[in-house]
Amino acid sequence: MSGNGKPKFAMYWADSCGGCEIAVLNIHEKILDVDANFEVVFWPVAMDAKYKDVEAMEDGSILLTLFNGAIHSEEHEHVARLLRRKSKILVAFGSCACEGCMPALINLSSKKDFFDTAFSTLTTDNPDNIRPQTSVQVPEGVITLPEMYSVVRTLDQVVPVEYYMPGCPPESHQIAAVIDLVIQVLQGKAQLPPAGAVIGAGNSTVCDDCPRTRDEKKIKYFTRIQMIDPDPKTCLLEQGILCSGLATRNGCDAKCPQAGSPCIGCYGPAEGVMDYGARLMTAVASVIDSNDPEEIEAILDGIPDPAGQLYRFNMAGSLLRASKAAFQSNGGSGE
Amino acid sequence: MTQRITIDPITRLEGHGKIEIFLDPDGNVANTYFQVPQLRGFEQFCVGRQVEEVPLLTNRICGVCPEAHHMAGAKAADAVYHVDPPSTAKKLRELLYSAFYVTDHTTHFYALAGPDFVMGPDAPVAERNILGVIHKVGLEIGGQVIQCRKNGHTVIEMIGGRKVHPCTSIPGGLTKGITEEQRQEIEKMGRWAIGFAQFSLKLFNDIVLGNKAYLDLILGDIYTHKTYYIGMVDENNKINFYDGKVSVVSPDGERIGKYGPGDYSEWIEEHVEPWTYLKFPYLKKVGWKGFVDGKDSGVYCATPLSRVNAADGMATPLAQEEYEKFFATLGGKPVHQRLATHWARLIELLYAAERWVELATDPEITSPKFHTIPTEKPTEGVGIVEAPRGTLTHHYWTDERGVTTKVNLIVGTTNNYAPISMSINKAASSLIKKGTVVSEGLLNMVEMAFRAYDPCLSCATHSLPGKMPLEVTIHDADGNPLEVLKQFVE
Amino acid sequence: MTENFEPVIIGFTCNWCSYRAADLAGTARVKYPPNIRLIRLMCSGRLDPTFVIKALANGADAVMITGCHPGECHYIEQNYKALRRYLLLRRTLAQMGIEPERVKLVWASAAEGVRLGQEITKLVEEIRLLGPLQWPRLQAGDGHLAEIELVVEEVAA
Amino acid sequence: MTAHNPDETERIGVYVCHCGTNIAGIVNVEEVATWAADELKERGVVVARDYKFMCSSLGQELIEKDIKEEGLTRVVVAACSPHLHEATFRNACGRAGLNPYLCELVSIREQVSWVHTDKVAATEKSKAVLSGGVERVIHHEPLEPLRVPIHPATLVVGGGIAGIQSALEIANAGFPVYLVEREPSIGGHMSQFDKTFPTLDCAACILTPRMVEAGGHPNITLLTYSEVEKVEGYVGNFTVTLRKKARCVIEDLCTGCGICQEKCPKKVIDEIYEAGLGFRKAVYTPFPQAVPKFPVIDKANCTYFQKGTCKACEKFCPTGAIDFNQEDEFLTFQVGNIVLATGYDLFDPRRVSQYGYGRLANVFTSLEFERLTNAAGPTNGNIVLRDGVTTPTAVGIIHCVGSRDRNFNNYCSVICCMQSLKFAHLVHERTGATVYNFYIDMRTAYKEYDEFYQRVMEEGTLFVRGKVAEVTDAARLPGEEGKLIIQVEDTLAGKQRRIPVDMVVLSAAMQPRVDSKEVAKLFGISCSANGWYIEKHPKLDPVATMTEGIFIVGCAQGPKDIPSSVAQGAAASARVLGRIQVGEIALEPVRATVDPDKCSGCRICNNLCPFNAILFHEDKMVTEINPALCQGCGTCVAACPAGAISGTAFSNDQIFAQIEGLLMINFGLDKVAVLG
Repeated sequence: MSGNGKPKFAMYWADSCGGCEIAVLNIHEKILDVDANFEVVFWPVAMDAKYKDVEAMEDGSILLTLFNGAIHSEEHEHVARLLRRKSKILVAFGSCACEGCMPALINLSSKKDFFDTAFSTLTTDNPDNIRPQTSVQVPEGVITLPEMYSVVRTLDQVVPVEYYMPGCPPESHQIAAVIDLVIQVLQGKAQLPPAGAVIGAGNSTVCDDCPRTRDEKKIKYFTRIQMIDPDPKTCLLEQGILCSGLATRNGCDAKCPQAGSPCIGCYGPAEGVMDYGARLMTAVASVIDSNDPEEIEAILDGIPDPAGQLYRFNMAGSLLRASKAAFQSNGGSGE
Repeated sequence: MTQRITIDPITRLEGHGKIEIFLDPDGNVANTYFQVPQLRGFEQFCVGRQVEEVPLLTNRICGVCPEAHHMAGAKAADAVYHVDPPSTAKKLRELLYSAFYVTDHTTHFYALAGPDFVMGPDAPVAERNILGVIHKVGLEIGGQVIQCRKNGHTVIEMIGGRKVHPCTSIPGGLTKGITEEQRQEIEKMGRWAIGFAQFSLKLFNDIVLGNKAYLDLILGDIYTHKTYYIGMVDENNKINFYDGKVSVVSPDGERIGKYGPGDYSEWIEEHVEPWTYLKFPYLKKVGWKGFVDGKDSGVYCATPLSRVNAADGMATPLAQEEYEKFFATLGGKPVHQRLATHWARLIELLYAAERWVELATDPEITSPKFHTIPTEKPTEGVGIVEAPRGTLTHHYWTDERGVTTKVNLIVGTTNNYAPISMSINKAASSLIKKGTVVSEGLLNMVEMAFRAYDPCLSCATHSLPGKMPLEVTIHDADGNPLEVLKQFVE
Repeated sequence: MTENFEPVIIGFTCNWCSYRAADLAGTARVKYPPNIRLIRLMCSGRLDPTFVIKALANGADAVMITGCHPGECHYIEQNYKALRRYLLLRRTLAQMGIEPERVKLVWASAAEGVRLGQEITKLVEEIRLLGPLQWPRLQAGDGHLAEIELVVEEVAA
Repeated sequence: MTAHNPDETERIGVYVCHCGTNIAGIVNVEEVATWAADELKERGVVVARDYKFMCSSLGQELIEKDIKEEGLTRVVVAACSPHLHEATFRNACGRAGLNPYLCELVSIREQVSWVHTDKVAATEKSKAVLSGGVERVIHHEPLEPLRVPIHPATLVVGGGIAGIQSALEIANAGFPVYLVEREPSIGGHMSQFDKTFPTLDCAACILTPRMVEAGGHPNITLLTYSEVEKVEGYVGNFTVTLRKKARCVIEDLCTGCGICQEKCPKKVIDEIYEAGLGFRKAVYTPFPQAVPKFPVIDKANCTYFQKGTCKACEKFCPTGAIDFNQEDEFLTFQVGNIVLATGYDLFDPRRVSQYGYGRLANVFTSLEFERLTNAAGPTNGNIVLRDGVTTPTAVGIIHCVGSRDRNFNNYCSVICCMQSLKFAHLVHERTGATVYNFYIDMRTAYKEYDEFYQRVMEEGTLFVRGKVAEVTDAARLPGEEGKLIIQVEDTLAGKQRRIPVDMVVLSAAMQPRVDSKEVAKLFGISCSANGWYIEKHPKLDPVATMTEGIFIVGCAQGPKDIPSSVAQGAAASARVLGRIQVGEIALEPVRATVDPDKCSGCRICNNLCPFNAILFHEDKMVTEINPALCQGCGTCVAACPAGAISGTAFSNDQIFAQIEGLLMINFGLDKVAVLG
């Protein structure tokens, strides 16, 4: 892929799992369009390229950067700022970059707790309670480890972002569509959406695409997906399963509910929503079929992990962003 | 005069590492430290969740092999509820898993490891990638690689609900089954996959085994370690990815035992070093003796190579042939040369494809009985599968509501942390000699040491996160960095 | 700063009962501490948990939600919806490390000016003991849109 | 989302009121005004003034002048409670050509100066409150009140005296009325009575003329033997669908001669009108004065419908008005207002088993007794025991049966005391028997009621204060054989009594209709815990409901006597007529609306509206809110998981902005918050 003046394309992963990369590879033949229309200058998972090459580039010389992964360390933050400088269009790509995704549930814990947990598991042989240190004397000299943030942040909590592309990972057909759009824009055949827009998704919620039949909601109890064999034609929430489809932006074609599994909310909040978890919370609570505080509490016992279930993907992107414990230990050491 | 060596992100493996190399007064390698510099905390934030969600959460440990985590998680969750899924559910899961193996091994060979061989370690940076491979081996073949991935993900989506991060495995089975139409399509793709696997083995045969330089590289000593090997086998001690017992063989190839999920903690223990966030698993019975190989060191390896070493053969005919050819060519069991892992991986690719077809033609596979509702009180459970990058163990404890109170994960790549470190040390020692001019290609050889294990640090980082760029710092005999290298310049 | 710590409390009131109770407290010259700032809603049923969360995230030390007594809702039964949301909200905030005392639900009829005053006084005292919440505010990442639009125009052009 | 003046285009005027010393005594008003002028400049405040009395005409002119000269686009007044002067300042803005809803009134009197003593803190809080108002008003939008035309026709449901009264008032004013009654005839419970307290005039004599007038009124469409099936729409134009049950009698041909009833061979116990004491035929009119006069065939008991033969009525009908094939008809019509006069049910005294009703033959309910005393009743007005011949020598009347009783109804049924006195008088007058009244308290409020109580006492009726423990036929003492013994603690004499009588009358409670809850749902109104319909305001608006255009009168709203029922019927009519006269109604534009593009049809909101304002379109799979039915509570807005529902005048943006504004001032500690 030689340059010959093609617009430059970059993709980077910060605190992520690599699923976004796989989703991009899953556009299959379309990947060749990318090759044809762009000069891929930086894409660690797929090609050799070095930071220094990127740093050498002129500011704003990369047309399109898909940034996936949340900001969990100094290094992530650095690359985020670097790519912000170098890119004309920076896209928060995937749930982690948009809203923190599941790994941001670590924002519920103090740093000490998660260090202690990691280094005292059943199979850990650690009689001296060793914790990794940011600076360690080894026989040959001193080596260091980077300090970690105890609060995972979304990309736009660190740098401004032109577009948001939600999903864990974004659905490949949506990625293909966005790439088509950009190519069209390059050919002057289309306009870019307004800055700040969410792309590669709908502007309603998953229910809009869910084929299950829905009725008025009256919740007498919540149950768990393994505890019933739900009717495949009926709304899961009406069967007592806390399905997040209600509050979750559409764009995935309601894949999980169609596979008999409740929506877990990876496409994040719907257009203009300020706090995803609060929307889901208010919706399900409103239709609890009781006016008696005790009975309501009893019904709510069916939601054993509200923070985890309501903010599964959105913790970092929520209004509160993290628990008190996490904030208090932010920047502190694991000791 | 000072040497300056920089490798930015170790590319083409899922995750990054950081290497410290210390030289002795003669400028030869005194010691190396391979650091994994982040902690992600899955074992922490998987606690307090509904246990059926943990197989979804742990999916997000790694987007490259979420299927492995989903399966290990689902099996652990079954165990937590003491529920035995209907055989259809188990077969569907294994079918999904076989299709995943085909996809994953293909991706690794063509996109990650392939470039080293197909393009050659000294090829220009810009060409050492999958597109380069496609350009070299021809678009039509590139098309096949893409087709193979496409098929795999089609099957994964049919059974798992989604292409990436499947969502259908729940305690007691699955949330859906497949129709006869789907089964036929799956069977068709499976048969195609067998052909593709055979083609890939041929390609390897022509390009690698046919090329003396490469063969020497493999048979050479650079990456060789005589360690223990583990891998999951069925009741006939043939390789199985989804279920069975973990077979453990010694450096001289003798099977010292097999353990089931319940006993993993009898066999595996993890060592902690203060200079890295990743722990070093080893065989408890042998003990931790440091970064050394041999019978007395508990260091073991869990990779495709380990699996062929730990098993007595393959459960499918075509793969069995290749299995025999493999050991014949490399001079009998066990094979200790790490680069042979790539070959072993292709043999597994073929097995996975054959297993895919076996399951797709199983009369039970379309049965609507794909879930058993748990009736027992949830307590504790372990699930083990063979992830492409090593044996994957999930262990969950819950309260009576089925909410997790404790989680322990020993992830594919983590198993190989010690051997990887040893390989790097070896590679560095043999490649960095006094006065050696270090070229891109040479450093790529260091990376090849990694890629032999196909280490997935995002997996490994279940206890330490995502990707860090590789940073090599070379220190002089006094431990002072010859050059302090940051992975980025402010 | 905790010794002279003055909690800031946001109160959400129902137009028909508690807001009128606050008016009544005024006309009756009932005295309560100035730490509370009221927002008028038409009904406690309008109470979106987002309001509470936003108030806490924006620096409030506590939130008081008020509505008509059960069975007396001006809109028949909407205050029960507020109750249901409140109970789930409280459980969620607890997991975030926010003490349940910081979000209080009070039923107050238009006649209960005195009681409302007492409830406010009580809450202020409780929060004084509890200390400030001072939720960390987001510092970076927002307010750059103007600059971004320029960039986009460049590309589009 | 940011609280800052979106595009800095708004020009905001801030006005801080001294309210004499009411505010200025505690709050440093000048400081607040100057602060607003300086600190809130970049948030769009162009004028900030303080003034002695903003609500005075001079104060209002100040605002109007600035709107004109400074080109204000928003106004914030910091003064008293919006409940006092919101309208005042909105109108001021309106006069100056600024949409009234672009004005926000924040309270620094009721909520600051009157309740706080620390001047510094009060002043700081005033700034915060003002800041909240400024942030909020930026997000206000111009609104117009919702104007709805009123259809001149009215639906009155229930043909009892309350409904009849209501219908006649409206009809006489010249407007069309649909009067709907479930039974074959209008008249309601009153038509079953003989005398009415306290004047003892004959119920039929005063009721029948009204029934006839209603029956023949040119403006009244009388629809008896009919029930409302469906109500759609909202105040001004409801669409009512009604089921007219098959009478099997062709009304155009029937002359009401009554021959069919004579000839009909099938006798049926009349549970409704005769309270089970008398008989009717299978083809019948409930009572002689029935309006309309046409009979109905009771299919469940008609020999032809049950056995397929007979048709006696058809044979003998001189006009051939019998039509066995008649089927239920459905009528649909428009009305602007609806009056519910659905009345009450009588408490079933069987539930108080210790009183023996249903077990002891000579224990009667109040309604049974009404029939016994009625000259047109089964005994032609003779008060006799169940055997139909024996005249009682001693009668016990028990009050509060099922009323004022935790086990049944905690409320007082209002009429029982007077009704029991009336019974006592009638027994006395007609049999000379000894009469006992067993009461908890005598409640004889209202004109001439207590006088009647005196009179009955003078007539020699005996009053025992105490709740009757038991009515039994188990004789223990001499003289009790063959009698009903009433066991009671006489709380005045402070001793237990056993009083033998021949007849016991139970003054049973009034209860809401069994189907009152379904009917409430049908019309989108609500029931109290007891099941009585809830009025808009118990004192100031007793006949209206929270649902515009729906009124409740008579016992549907709670137990009451005939005069009150009639008064309510008339009162509701006055309200309805007022509406019709004006021709339209203006509704506050505080409403919820659904963005159909964002709505995913999840149906969370569908069940949340007690006013039936939310409807779901199965075809488009989206939800819609009917603005005229919406009362603006905002519950659905707060519940929508997609954020697809927005509420005017209380939008999310407005409230978020107000929260931010309120929190910008923090008692001097970190002055202006960083906004997230």
